[in-house]
Amino acid sequence: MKYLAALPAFIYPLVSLSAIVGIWFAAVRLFVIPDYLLPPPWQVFDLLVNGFVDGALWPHIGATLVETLGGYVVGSALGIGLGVLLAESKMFERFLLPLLTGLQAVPKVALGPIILVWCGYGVASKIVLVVLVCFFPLFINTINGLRRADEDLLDACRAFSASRAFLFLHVKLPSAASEIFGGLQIGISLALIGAVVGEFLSSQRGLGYLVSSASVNMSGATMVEGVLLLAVIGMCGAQMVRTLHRHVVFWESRETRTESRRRRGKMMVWEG
Amino acid sequence: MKYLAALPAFIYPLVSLSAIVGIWFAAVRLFVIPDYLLPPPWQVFDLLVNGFVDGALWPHIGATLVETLGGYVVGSALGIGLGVLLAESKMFERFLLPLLTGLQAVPKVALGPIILVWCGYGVASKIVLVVLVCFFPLFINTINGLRRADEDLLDACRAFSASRAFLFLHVKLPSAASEIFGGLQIGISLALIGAVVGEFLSSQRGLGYLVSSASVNMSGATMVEGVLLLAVIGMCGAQMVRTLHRHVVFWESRETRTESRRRRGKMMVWEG
Amino acid sequence: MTAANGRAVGGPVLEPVPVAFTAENVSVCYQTRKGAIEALRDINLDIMQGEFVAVLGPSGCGKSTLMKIAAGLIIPTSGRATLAGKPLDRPGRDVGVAFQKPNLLPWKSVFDNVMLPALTLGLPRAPAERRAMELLALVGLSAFSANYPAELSGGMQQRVGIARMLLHDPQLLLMDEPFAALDAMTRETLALELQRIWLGQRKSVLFITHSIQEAVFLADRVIVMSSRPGRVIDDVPITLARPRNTDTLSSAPFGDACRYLRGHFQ
Amino acid sequence: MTAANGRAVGGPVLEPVPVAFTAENVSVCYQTRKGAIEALRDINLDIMQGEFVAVLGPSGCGKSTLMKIAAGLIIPTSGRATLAGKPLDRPGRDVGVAFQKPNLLPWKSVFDNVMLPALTLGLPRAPAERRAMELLALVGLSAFSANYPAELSGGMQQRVGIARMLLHDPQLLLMDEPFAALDAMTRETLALELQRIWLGQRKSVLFITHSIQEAVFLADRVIVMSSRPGRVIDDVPITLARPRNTDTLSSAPFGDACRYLRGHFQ
Amino acid sequence: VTVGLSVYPSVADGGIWAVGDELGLWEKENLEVKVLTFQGAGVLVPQVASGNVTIGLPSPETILAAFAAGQTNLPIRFFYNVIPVNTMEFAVLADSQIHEVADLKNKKIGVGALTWGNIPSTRAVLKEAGLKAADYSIVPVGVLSSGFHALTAGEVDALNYNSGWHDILELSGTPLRRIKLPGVIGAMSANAFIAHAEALEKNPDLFIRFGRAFTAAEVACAANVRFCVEAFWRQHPEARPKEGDLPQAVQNAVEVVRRRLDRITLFPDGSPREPGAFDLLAIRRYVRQMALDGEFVSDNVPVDQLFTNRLVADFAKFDSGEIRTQARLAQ
Ligand SMILES: Nc1ncnc2c1ncn2[C@@H]1O[C@H](COP(=O)(O)OP(=O)(O)OP(=O)(O)O)[C@@H](O)[C@H]1O
Ligand SMILES: Nc1ncnc2c1ncn2[C@@H]1O[C@H](COP(=O)(O)OP(=O)(O)OP(=O)(O)O)[C@@H](O)[C@H]1O
Ligand SMILES: [Mg+2]
Ligand SMILES: [Mg+2]
Repeated sequence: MKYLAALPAFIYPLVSLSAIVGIWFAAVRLFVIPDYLLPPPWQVFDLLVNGFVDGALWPHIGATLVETLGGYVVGSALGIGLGVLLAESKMFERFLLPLLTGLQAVPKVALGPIILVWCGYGVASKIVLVVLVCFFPLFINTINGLRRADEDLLDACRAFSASRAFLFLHVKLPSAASEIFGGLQIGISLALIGAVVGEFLSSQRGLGYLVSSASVNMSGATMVEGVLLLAVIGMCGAQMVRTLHRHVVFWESRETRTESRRRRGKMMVWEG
Repeated sequence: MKYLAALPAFIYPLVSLSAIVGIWFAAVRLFVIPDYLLPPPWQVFDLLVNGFVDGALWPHIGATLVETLGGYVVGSALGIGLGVLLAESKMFERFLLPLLTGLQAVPKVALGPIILVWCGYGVASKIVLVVLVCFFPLFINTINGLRRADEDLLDACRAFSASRAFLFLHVKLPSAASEIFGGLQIGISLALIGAVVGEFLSSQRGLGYLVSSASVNMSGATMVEGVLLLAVIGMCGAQMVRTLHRHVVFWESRETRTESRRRRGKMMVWEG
Repeated sequence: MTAANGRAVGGPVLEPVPVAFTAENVSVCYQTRKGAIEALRDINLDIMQGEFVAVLGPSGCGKSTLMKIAAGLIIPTSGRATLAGKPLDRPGRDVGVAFQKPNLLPWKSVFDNVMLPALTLGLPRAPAERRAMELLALVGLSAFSANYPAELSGGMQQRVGIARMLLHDPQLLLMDEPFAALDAMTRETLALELQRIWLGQRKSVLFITHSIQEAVFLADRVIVMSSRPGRVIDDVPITLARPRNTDTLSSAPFGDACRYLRGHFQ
Repeated sequence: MTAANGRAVGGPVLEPVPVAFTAENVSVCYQTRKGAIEALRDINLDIMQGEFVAVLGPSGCGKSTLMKIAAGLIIPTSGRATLAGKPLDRPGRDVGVAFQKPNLLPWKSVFDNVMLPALTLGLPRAPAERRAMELLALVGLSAFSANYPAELSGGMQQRVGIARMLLHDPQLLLMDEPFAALDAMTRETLALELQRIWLGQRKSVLFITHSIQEAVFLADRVIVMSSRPGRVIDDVPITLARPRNTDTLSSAPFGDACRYLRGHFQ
Repeated sequence: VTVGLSVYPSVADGGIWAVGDELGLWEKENLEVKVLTFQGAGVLVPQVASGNVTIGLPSPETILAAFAAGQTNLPIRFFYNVIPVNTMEFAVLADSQIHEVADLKNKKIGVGALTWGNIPSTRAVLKEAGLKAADYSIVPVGVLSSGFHALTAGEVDALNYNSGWHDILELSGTPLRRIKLPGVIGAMSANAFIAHAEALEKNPDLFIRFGRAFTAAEVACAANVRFCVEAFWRQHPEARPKEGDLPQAVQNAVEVVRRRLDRITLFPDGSPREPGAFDLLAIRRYVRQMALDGEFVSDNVPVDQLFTNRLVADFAKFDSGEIRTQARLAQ
């Protein structure tokens, strides 16, 4: 336990990643799975190395990153913003919430043609898609989080004539922070998916383009390559959000610590 | 205010829905939007009425509902279940969390063909897709919620020798309940989208099939019809989750109420 | 009962002393899932400008509810409450409140928690900061100004709440068992400090406590409330000379007043 | 100091009285973002079986920390704590705790909160329910058994915490300022009840309080702690006859003990 | 100009665009060509109709169906017949008992997705062969790999892809038997270039130049198929096979392209087709047949308006010999 705990955090996912590659390796070897269903790992590895060395992968990665990040930022901002409006105003909630929920249930792919006509087939339309998919988790978690602010704390501030803006900024927002970060984490995966779906609809570049054109060209290895890259981008993004979460919402992980030992560490014996 | 507040809740979305239909009507009339982009509302209305009267719509609605609900239930259960495991065990978290995050960032549509191969062309493959998309919001919100349980409350129970199971069931789970419901609400939209994307990939029935075959046939009215039905299903689902949320997590909406007037009601004058 | 205290019961009013807070036939019913709880019934109470009123009453009789009415946080179910003559439809700006629970913001340091009224009321920053440091010294927490509330003991948190209440130098102080979690010495020190502040600036105070001695030691008048639903069952003027000190505690009138009040609780 | 109380200071030990709780050179340092806070330094303390020990000390001196060590919730930074002779590596099953904050579960009714130890310890349901109703009657909350904690006043919540502590009839009671939010009368009633229970079943008690009178009235021994970092600076045996009652309060030895202890806080 | 495809380019059909780039055929006509892929005709056609995309390459079935259903306000025209044959066909394993369309009774037919535009035609063909709707089932099996898997694993009895895809499967080592679609429907042509009706009216020259360059690229491709394949892979490195028997893979790709080019540039008897020309009669017959079989709502389609052979004469006005030489020299 103690030694394990001392390892840097990035070791663990690597271990489980290796396990998966191992299973994959074994599966390809043992069951003679045809290439076009599941290519062997070394093929994909070769492909990745070559792609990075000759630079052919960078434009795809870049395009997907730009779309994802652009849409993520805008979509999250919109989700949080509208969440704030709706949580603060009963009227907004009554009129808008059901509509937004309905809109969210509409598959973005069905809206594709309209989005393409309105936003063109360039980066803009993909960003719009990403915005649409990231929006909802942020929106719901923001409303939900803001609503959970402790009434007693709010009252304490109200007693000092706190304005609505003050209550919002200094009480509700910090109370909701953790839940908003949860939304940001969900959003990052959805943003990537949104970008890829956008690239499926129309594109010349991007990992989504790579994957779907590989599927038409029956290049299983390229498909897996694209999928892997997407997974890695998603993991990095999620890890960044998690780290930020821990630092920003420092007051919620207040496990009491005494100097020499951490309480929870010891307790495990008993809890486990 | 007072009179408005007395109206039943379902009136508000209807009002805003009417507003949207109004704008749609006006847009079609004023800007001469071509049918294939946005058909006029009366066409869609006719189609809906006919579809319900001659019963042609029911199988589609039924298929999508079955896939959505089946996948939603399984996906949410999995998300909550794995969330519990990861929140309770540091080891699980370290090894699994990054992988699950990575998996989540993989567009389900890219996995579509593989899922088809593994799960066949029937309902199963759509349910698998729905499971995959619902999983993540539940998973993240569950972990996040469980982690936020008040350490002092946990300590109070520990002092009475509460077992780990007791702490989980009676303290952590109730603390996380609100956030889990948030995840359920996000999940319901994603489940519908998952079902529809699954139907895009392969199916003979369902609203997704309706929409995509309409898109191929450039039948704008049928497309809008499908999209509308999806939106309505999504709204009903979300409303149900919301109602459940309010009833289950009763202790978090404890606005103090005095008999004749609600405090917040009055305060609005000052806060607004 | 002295003219200085602004009470004008029975005698002719020479100079109308303004009231800080009044409650007229105030009743409060809470709605719960298990039916209504009648917390206060027909409360009538005036606090004059510069008057120090203590409230005693059994647990659950509605003292905190009364204080929340004065703080503008609860609107009575029936009856009327006013602050400095104006109907109480929002929290007053010149009011300081110390709650029964500390109610500190967990994401703000002790210092920032004390600074809260400066932010909400838009006071100039520099003098407020100086005053916050002074108040933290007063309550013995200078060393903890950068710590977070969760790192404090219960009594320390309560003291932060007291410092916060005083930051904007309010005219009316509402204190809900402010010294309950404090040890005897700190309690005495703070009681004397409170008296000093009150004497110096003639603030109005509504002071809820469970300690009869504390009530008698500090107050001009002690209100006694019945158990739920809370009604005012006695209103006892305390005419001990000011400033009161440790000698007061052993004086005969002090003992008499305490004994008289204790009679209500036996 | 009587043999019945199990103290064997100075005299020859006739019969070894088992210890309920010991602390040997216990120190606790809390880690915060602003550096370490030394809460307890080299605490040595024994509580014998059947002994009632009260702890007095200034706010923030580490009393609650000491209690959490006895409750098995904090592991000391250095030193050793034992419960009934066994090292304290987990909360004891025969221990009842009343915290400084009520710490009730907001999603459980008052009754279910009191029933909590029955659930965690797996006690038979029917007798536990009967006892829960008795204890709610004891603390005067029978009418509120179906209400939720948020619908109670501060003092009522504290009383629920006391009832919860007693449900499983534990041998060692750890009480952190249990009566702080209570009015004088309720406080006296509960103190007498506590004494009755203690006399009847000879429980061991660690009782943290800010009231010198309460400490002297209830305890066999009063421990006095210094301000932070908390050390034991006095250990005063109280030899007043049992059962003590309202007459005890006016007896000379009672007054003497109080006066002696007050000396530590001036 | 922006060209929108409705299917991702594969080595079979994508080489033409790459060759056009590499030999400077677009430049020669003073064109700048950007190729985009859209997901199906449903996404693509509105792009052309709204002017976002200059030229689209959908298959005509769905557009005809839309017109037959009264959707007569789509402002688009077909101006270049890219695939003048019906490339859709059935394929079964070589050892299968299925020899003609009628044998598909009580069988499972795999298609890419049920939304594919060719399915109405398939149903019509089956109907003409005497099969009722209840006599067969059409199951979606996805594209390429997953469909091949379904066929070889016996999950479906026949595939209904285009012949190019069947070539790929065949060349990957699975012997197949092809069953061509018979009759009027088999004679229908496939993907063709569309443009906005007004643009075509106002600026026919642009489309003539485009058609000419495209034809030249096709000629160049046919003249040096190997180059055509390599050019495609240069442009789409992700599509280049990287594993297994590489020379064999190249050979296979060349074969796939050659078969396809033969199919679209030559008549079945081997004589050359006129590039881009529509057989309006065949289209009219197709529409009538589809309406008869109940797949189209009516046969009320303005075929003569919708398809135009007006520019066709100009598409071949270039020196094909020079292009061939240029192509043969290219690497
Ligand atoms: N969770 C914690 N993290 C960091 N420091 C803490 C924590 N809990 C207590 N402390 C510090 O330890 C010291 C002792 O705290 P403790 O709560 O034991 O005091 P106490 O004697 O119970 O005080 P009070 O009478 O005010 O309740 C205080 O200085 C406090 O700042
Ligand atoms: N938010 C609430 N919802 C429902 N009932 C409440 C609420 N707050 C208080 N009550 C009820 O109102 C009554 C008075 O409560 P209040 O807190 O005013 O008492 P108190 O005099 O301050 O008691 P204590 O001395 O114990 O703090 C109690 O019986 C309590 O049950
Ligand atoms: Mg109170
Ligand atoms: Mg304490």
